[in-house]
Amino acid sequence: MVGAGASSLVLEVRNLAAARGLRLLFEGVSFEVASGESLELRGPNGSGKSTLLRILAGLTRPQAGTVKLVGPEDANGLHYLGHLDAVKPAETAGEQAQFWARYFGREPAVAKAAMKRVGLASRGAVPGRGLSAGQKRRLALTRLLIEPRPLWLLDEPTAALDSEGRDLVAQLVAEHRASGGMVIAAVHGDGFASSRVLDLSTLKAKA
Amino acid sequence: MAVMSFFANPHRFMAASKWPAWIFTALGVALVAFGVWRGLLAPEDHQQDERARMMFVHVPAMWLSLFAYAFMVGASLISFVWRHAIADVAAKSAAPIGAVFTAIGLMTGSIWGYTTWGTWWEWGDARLVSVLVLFFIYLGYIAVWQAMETPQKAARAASILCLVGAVNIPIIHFSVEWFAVLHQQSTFMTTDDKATAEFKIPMYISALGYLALFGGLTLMNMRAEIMRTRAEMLLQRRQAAD
Amino acid sequence: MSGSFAVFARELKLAWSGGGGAALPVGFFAAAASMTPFAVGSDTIALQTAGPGVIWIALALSSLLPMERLFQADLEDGTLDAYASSGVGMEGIALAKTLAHWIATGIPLALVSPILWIMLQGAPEASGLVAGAALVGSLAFFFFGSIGAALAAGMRRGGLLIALVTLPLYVPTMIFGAATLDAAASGGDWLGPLMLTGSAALFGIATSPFGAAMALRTAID
Amino acid sequence: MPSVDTDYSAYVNATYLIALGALAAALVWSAFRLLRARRKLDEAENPASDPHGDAEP
Repeated sequence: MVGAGASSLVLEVRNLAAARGLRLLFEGVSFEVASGESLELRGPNGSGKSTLLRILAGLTRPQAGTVKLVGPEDANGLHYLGHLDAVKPAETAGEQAQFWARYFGREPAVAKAAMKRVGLASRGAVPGRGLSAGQKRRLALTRLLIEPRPLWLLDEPTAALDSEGRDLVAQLVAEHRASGGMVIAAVHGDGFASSRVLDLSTLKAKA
Repeated sequence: MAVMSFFANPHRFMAASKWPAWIFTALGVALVAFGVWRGLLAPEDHQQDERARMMFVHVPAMWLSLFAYAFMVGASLISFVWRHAIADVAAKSAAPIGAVFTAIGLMTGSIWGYTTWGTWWEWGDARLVSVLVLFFIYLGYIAVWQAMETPQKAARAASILCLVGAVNIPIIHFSVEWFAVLHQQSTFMTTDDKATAEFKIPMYISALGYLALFGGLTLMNMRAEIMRTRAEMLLQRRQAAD
Repeated sequence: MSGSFAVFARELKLAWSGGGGAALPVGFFAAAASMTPFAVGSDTIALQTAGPGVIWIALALSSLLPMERLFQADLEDGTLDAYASSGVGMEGIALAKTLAHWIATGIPLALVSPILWIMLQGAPEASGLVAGAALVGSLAFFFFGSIGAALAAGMRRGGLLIALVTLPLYVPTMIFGAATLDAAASGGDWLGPLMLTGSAALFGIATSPFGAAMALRTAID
Repeated sequence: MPSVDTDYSAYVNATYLIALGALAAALVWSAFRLLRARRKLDEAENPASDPHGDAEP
């Protein structure tokens, strides 16, 4: 699934600090994630899990610290799946998958396969506003499959999903790790098999 | 240096800026007072047209409106490149002072225009009109600071607007000048050449007074801004701790 | 680059279908211009002098109208996060979105302008020039407006702020555009002002995407 | 064009009034803001008046 050179990839994070407005969320956060590993971010709401993911995705600027993806693959090989599913109400589910295929310069067939893999094959003609929260989340998951990228950043990926959906996410993560990919996910409740945990509540921002 | 750590201990700047703020302000008041005395009260020693007296207040204001914006552009560049919080505070504090100078320049220019061309507003005068557009850019800049939630986002958006404005000011000036030519309106505003030498010296002094006032008031606003942000930070931290 | 082209195609489709496409801005443009006779008086001379200017003011304001939604929708549903984290340059995305919205809304505005020109007692033979100038002018208005739109995307009610921030940037285009119509009405040299309007538009296209991209990164932060 | 010898002192005085008034207003406004900020900071830094720090700023 993932590019051949992905096996020797490492994400290096060095004493990261982040703030929301004027309040420091966390500081001195350092860790490394290598190919095949997955890291679960845990902690109560507001402890900065989403902010940390957004920093790793390059969306939010940290107060301090560095994030480096070391390896042969080009630097920004990542997918970020936030709380929002980036689903357009006016476009149909099939059109949106096709859009992302064109966006990443992939064949339309890849989009169709991804729709089938997430269980939306029969929902292609349904417009975005007609999809349930779970279906929107599955549509967002197709982006991970359409364009293979080593680093997955998932913000509560199983939110709004039924048990079958949660199994799907677990499977996708397992396959991704098996092929040398890396996953960092903010989770509540059960996480993924044999993955490390970073509990942000223990790193309470020092006063 | 990250925004957080600056507001956490801004002591170095606060200590350094304590006296200069008052000194500049006092110096500014003194020099402006001299300018007023020289311009208004000095005995009319020769057949110089009375209207030239307005130059002591109008010309320095126009200079300062541009100087203040240049200061803000410099601060925005530093904030944008080195992301130093002090630069954002400087730009945010200078904006209202710059806007006041621009307003003074426009109002006194309009009165001067009435006594010279008989109209309260001369669209043919490229300098006056482009300063009017500059005034709107000032208002937009100040509005952006109010509109954003967090200080960091507001700072970034404001510095972008300031730099975009700076790129457009020369273009606006050129197009207004071209507009004046097209509409064949009188475009002269001969403040400099008409003012004789012994007028220029006091005018420069009065301009220095404006500059000192700009420095003093901006520093005062910066100190106020830092104190208020630090207070909010301490309050938030204490609420978080409870 | 494939990313920006895909976004361009998607925006064009969405701008055209969703939200009635150009109907609202064109309606506003016509309504604003038609207010002139009530304000200036309906005799031909008054309308001919005020006409060109009013058409350009109305064109600027109706170009400003759709700006608020240019980036807001994508920011709110997470699409902007997906674009920004995918490594495709935000400059290309801003250019693609602005161009698509210009085609969907700017061109209809330009096509309607001759009708308003004739309604305001403008010389019918100058209609082609009026449409051409409006085409170039709306291009400048859209691109300068995109910076304001990107700045306002990160705010709660950014609409009015877009106008305050963007209108100073419209001054050059306004001057040259209205001058083009003046020349057209008085039969003078309209090529000069038209070229200047074109230069304003090209300047807008060349610089605005960078300003908008910086502002978008701030809005996403 | 108003003729040269009419008395402009009223206009000259008006420009000075506007300039000095605006500068004075800016000075007072800055000083007042500084005062309010200092009071807010003092209260935030040492909330002696209320041990649990829950007083409104």
